[in-house]
Amino acid sequence: MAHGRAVVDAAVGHGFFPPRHTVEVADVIELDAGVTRITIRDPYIASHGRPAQFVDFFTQDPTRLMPRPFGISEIQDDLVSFIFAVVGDGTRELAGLAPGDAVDVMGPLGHAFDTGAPANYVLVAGGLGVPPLIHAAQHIAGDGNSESTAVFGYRRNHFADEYVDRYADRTYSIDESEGNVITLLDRMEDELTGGDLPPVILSCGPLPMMKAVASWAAERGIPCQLSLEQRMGCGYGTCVLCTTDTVDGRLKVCADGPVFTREQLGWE
Amino acid sequence: MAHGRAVVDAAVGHGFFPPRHTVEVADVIELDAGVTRITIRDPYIASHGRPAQFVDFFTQDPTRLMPRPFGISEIQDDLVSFIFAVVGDGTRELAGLAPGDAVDVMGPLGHAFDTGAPANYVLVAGGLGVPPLIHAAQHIAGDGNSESTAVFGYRRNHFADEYVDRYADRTYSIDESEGNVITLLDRMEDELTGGDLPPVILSCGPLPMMKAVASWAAERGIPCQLSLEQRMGCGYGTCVLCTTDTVDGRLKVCADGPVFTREQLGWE
Amino acid sequence: MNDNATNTVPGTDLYDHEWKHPTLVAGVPWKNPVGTASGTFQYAAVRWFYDVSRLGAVTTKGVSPVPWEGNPGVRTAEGPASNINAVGLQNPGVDHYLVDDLPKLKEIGANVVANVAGHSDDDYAEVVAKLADSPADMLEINVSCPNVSAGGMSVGTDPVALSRLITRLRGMTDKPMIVKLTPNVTDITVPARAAAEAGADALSLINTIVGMRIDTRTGRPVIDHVTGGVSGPAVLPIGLARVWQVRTALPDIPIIGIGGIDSGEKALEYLYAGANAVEVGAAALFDPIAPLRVARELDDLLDERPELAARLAAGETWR
Amino acid sequence: MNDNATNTVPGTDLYDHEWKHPTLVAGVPWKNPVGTASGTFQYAAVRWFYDVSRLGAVTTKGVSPVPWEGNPGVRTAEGPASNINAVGLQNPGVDHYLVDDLPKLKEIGANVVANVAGHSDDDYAEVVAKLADSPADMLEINVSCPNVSAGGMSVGTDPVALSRLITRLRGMTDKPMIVKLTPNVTDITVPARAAAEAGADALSLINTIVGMRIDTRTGRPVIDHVTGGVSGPAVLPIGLARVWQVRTALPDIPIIGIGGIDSGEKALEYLYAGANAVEVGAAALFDPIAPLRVARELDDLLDERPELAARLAAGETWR
Ligand SMILES: Cc1cc2nc3c(=O)[nH]c(=O)nc-3n(C[C@H](O)[C@H](O)[C@H](O)COP(=O)(O)OP(=O)(O)OC[C@H]3O[C@@H](n4cnc5c(N)ncnc54)[C@H](O)[C@@H]3O)c2cc1C
Ligand SMILES: Cc1cc2nc3c(=O)[nH]c(=O)nc-3n(C[C@H](O)[C@H](O)[C@H](O)COP(=O)(O)OP(=O)(O)OC[C@H]3O[C@@H](n4cnc5c(N)ncnc54)[C@H](O)[C@@H]3O)c2cc1C
Ligand SMILES: Cc1cc2nc3c(=O)[nH]c(=O)nc-3n(C[C@H](O)[C@H](O)[C@H](O)COP(=O)(O)O)c2cc1C
Ligand SMILES: Cc1cc2nc3c(=O)[nH]c(=O)nc-3n(C[C@H](O)[C@H](O)[C@H](O)COP(=O)(O)O)c2cc1C
Ligand code: FES
Ligand code: FES
Repeated sequence: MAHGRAVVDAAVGHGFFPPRHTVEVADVIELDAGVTRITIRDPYIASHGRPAQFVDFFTQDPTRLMPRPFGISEIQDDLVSFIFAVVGDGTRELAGLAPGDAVDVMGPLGHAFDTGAPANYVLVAGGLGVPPLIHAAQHIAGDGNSESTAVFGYRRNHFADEYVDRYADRTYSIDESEGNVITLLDRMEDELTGGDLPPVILSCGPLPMMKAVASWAAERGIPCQLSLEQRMGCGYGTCVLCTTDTVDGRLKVCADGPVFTREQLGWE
Repeated sequence: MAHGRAVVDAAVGHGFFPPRHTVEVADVIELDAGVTRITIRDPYIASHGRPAQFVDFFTQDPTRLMPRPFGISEIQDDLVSFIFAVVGDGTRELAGLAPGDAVDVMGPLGHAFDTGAPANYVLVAGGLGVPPLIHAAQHIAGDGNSESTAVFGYRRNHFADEYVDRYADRTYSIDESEGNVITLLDRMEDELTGGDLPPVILSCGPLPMMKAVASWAAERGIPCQLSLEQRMGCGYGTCVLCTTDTVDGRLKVCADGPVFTREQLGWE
Repeated sequence: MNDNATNTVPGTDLYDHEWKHPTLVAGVPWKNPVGTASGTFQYAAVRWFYDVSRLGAVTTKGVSPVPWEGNPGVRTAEGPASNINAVGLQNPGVDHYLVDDLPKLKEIGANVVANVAGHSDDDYAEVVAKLADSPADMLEINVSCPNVSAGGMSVGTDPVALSRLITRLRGMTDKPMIVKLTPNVTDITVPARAAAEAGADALSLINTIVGMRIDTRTGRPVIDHVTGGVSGPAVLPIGLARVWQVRTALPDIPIIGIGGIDSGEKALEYLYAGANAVEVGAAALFDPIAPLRVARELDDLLDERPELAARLAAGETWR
Repeated sequence: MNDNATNTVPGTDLYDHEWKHPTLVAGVPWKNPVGTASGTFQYAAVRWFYDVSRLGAVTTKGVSPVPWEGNPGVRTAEGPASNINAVGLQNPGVDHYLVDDLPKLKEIGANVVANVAGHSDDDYAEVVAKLADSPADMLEINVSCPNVSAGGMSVGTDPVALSRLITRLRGMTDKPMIVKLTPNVTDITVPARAAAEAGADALSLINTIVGMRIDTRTGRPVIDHVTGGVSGPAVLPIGLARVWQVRTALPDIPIIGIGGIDSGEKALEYLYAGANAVEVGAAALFDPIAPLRVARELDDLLDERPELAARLAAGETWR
């Protein structure tokens, strides 16, 4: 650990961003089958991380070199939390970490949601898109000028509600037995558009869901920021491996995003 | 661990030799700077291992796939010990193991010293050639028909004397400040050739030392068995990567050796 | 963490599991789509570890007309996730093979692919002539060994020479003939096509890739022959791409995929890339039962992919 | 255990260490023998992590006459100890480079190698014409990218086309010109010799090796372009062998060794194989400061090898 800290201190002391470094795992809990919440102790990320920014995680196995990016889900003092699903070998290894273990990370990376304007931020997440929106709720709650309404869609178990409930002014959630986030948005439409604060949608989740959310927003003229995923090589903008098509051409999801507006993406 | 045991049991139960499997590290001690004695719990190897047979060790790091072969140095009940020097990354990792850790091994492999005939076995080792000769002393002590005389040469610290002393009838050792094993053999010549039991030399160590020992033996007509080292791909005879030149052509050190007679090697 | 550790074996039924998904390679039935790769399988060594007739096939070490000594000195080095070998095709010769390994393997009922080595067209022809009447089930012509100075890889990189050689060998036997290709070429579809047009019944790929290591303590190459052939997990993406390319160029020829396979999952990637079967090489150096474990893992993975399994059983491929 | 983890950094003096062992590549002084590899270094991204002028050189991303979009969709996959990339040379074009990256890098005093991309001879010529009067210190002609359908690797695999191209470019500028070679050829000494005879001042090698992965959940290639270029630790033995072969064939030409370098020790292997300097590629994806750390580690390793250090400082090589 000491070594990880020394690396960060040396970089910051010279006016640079911390490179990859080793941190301590503070907590690991399984929220749902195959869904893990991991908390690391990292003062730098804790004080700089903003909603939708992500952190590159690295596995211990040196045959798996590429970063596993995860969105920050919550920050408490020096502790930074993430929620991730086990989808392959890398996340399987990371889910097996235990408190006190060491793990290599780098971040925070990417651009955050823009929550500068006072608004009712509607946090629309599906599946493993929840982490940045929990963090957004936390951030907005600390700001005071805005409100937040969480709109979460799950496959089955509503595993993230208890976290977002701590911060969001209102939480609505749904699972596949009942419908999806569009079902919820339809139900809430009057409430959202009729309030004092103008609604702004922040969204993260599977691509088809985000496209549906974007078009729901477009039809109602509601501003919409979307946090994308793409396979990454570096996470910090050096490799141009993580592009997405935008109206301005192919942009890097890691460094130009992960947050893009509906207009930038050209989604109708 | 259970899993390692199950793998061995399944193989043996079907009449086969155990493949690579996971065992528990029982003990690790540093004998000298960069020299480690490691003990594993492996009932199969413990009951089958003979002097000069070796065990393939595998590192945890999956970028380092090749076996690290080590000669058995001692066997006590289910426990099998090895003594090795840190020479590269693989042995560095293995030296970092602690009791209770898991490590993958396969063995015992190769042909043992032939200690069938009653004799005064002269165990001539240099540097990290000591392990099989400690085991030879242990084996001979348990046999009753033969004697053993250890002749060990060290660079500096006489780190293995205390182990071979447990079993050998006589131990002579020397370090570079005084000379080498040939110095010792010269001093002991009368004692060796004048005893009741005929002398047979068993030797392991650096190539130049073994060649000197072989020619010392040849000049005096003393039979000489030499345990060789070669870079290995498998350790069990399948890859033909570990050959040494013999009078019968290129033979496998792992499966045809590691023990060869002076005559087989054609060393004068 | 280590895919090669036997503690990832999903059970200990390796020794008596009943295979569910056979395949057919150039008309020859394989109990399962997994064989050993040449040079990493010696019956005398592997027989102690499992009943090798349980595999889809066993491919034996390249045999030459007379015994070959191979290269002197250190023959191997380690790369990141790879082995580098410079055996130089040491083998006791075809006559020894015909009285020793081959009859023993046939006696236990193994499906035997006999790998053929040569320094010249005549060498290959001499070996094929002797194998033509043998009980070997398939022949694999190795025109891709990077570790011999004459013959070997040089034939595999020259489509004209390759075509001439395979045409000649083709005329000598009706045994299913596999041509084993080297990845050390600009475009592997060129020799692939040359071999197919000259009458090869199947192709196997890849052989090893030329590589080396240097010992920084001495500043000298680790291997006395300087370079050797790289194989093992590191070459997986390269082998997959070569199989994909050859399958794209030649939709119908049976292909045996080789390179970096150490799990059923990786074998499955080759099948999706268009292979009919696979061979496991270096992984068997690090664990003798690796080919059997790969076959066992694949057998379950194919349960979940009935369409792929059906195609393989019919001698067809995914692509 | 992981060589790439910064917790193996032997100290935290990366940001102000004074280099002890410079080198000279085709007459151009490098503060140390370590540069970045093209395509893995974007100034706008890396500048936040360290002062890039501390490196021996920075090689910038390939620039083309006009902006290129690169390949759509998923551009990368992971291999065992490797990265597979199919960027397809996306870049904002040479004009942007001349007003943005290049002046910024020169302003901070970096030694800049400008990597040149093209789909045709005219493309390359147009870029070189624009760079001829620029402050770039060296040009690196990339005739070895496997991820574009026209130009790129096809030039690098055809010695006649390569000779024609380099002869033409040679006539356009006196800037030291490096030709970057592909390992996807049967014999790399052939294009190496063609480039040298056509007037290249130096050679850099290797570029990436064609590879792919398949997602076994879908049975489809991970990368939309299907194949990409393999780089990272897995290719180390292959890169070393290519440098060794080219150095053996061409004793005098400066060589920049590339492929799989993620430590000072591995850089040192390249220097012993006959390279004058090295470039660090994929390792920088997994840790931005990897090139700086490699340089730092190498600087100490060279202390113990004064003869090698002296040769490098004089622009000579070990072999
Ligand atoms: C900006 C960003 C934020 C993310 N935030 C989260 C989060 O908060 N929670 C969460 O569960 N997941 C998140 N993901 C997805 C997560 O990174 C992948 O699920 C994870 O990398 C898969 O790793 P693996 O080793 O298990 O999968 P493997 O398939 O074994 O990985 C192989 C390679 O593919 C990459 N990869 C595979 N799937 C994805 C994917 N969906 N997106 C990006 N790369 C992928 C891996 O990073 C690795 O490089 C995020 C992705 C991005 C780009
Ligand atoms: C039959 C036999 C018995 C041995 N018994 C012992 C013993 O009891 N004690 C002991 O200290 N050493 C012994 N050795 C040597 C020991 O295997 C090597 O020192 C060890 O493998 C080096 O591993 P490394 O990862 O530290 O070195 P690296 O250089 O990083 O290893 C790279 C590769 O080279 C191989 N290698 C490197 N040096 C040797 C060598 N001298 N012999 C064989 N392979 C080598 C490694 O196994 C590995 O495959 C024995 C070798 C053999 C062949
Ligand atoms: C030690 C060794 C020896 C080999 N000898 C031969 C051989 O004799 N004939 C042959 O065609 N291929 C030979 N090969 C190549 C393998 O059969 C296989 O094509 C290659 O190793 C790639 O597969 P892998 O990554 O699974 O090892 C040899 C490979 C190794 C590692
Ligand atoms: C993401 C990525 C992009 C690359 N783009 C270029 C490029 O534009 N021009 C070029 O000459 N090489 C390019 N390369 C190749 C590298 O410069 C280098 O030759 C190769 O990756 C091998 O080195 P490595 O193993 O250190 O990565 C690229 C490599 C990667 C990983
Ligand atoms: S992941 Fe490297 S630029 Fe985005
Ligand atoms: S190490 Fe494989 S045959 Fe000896």
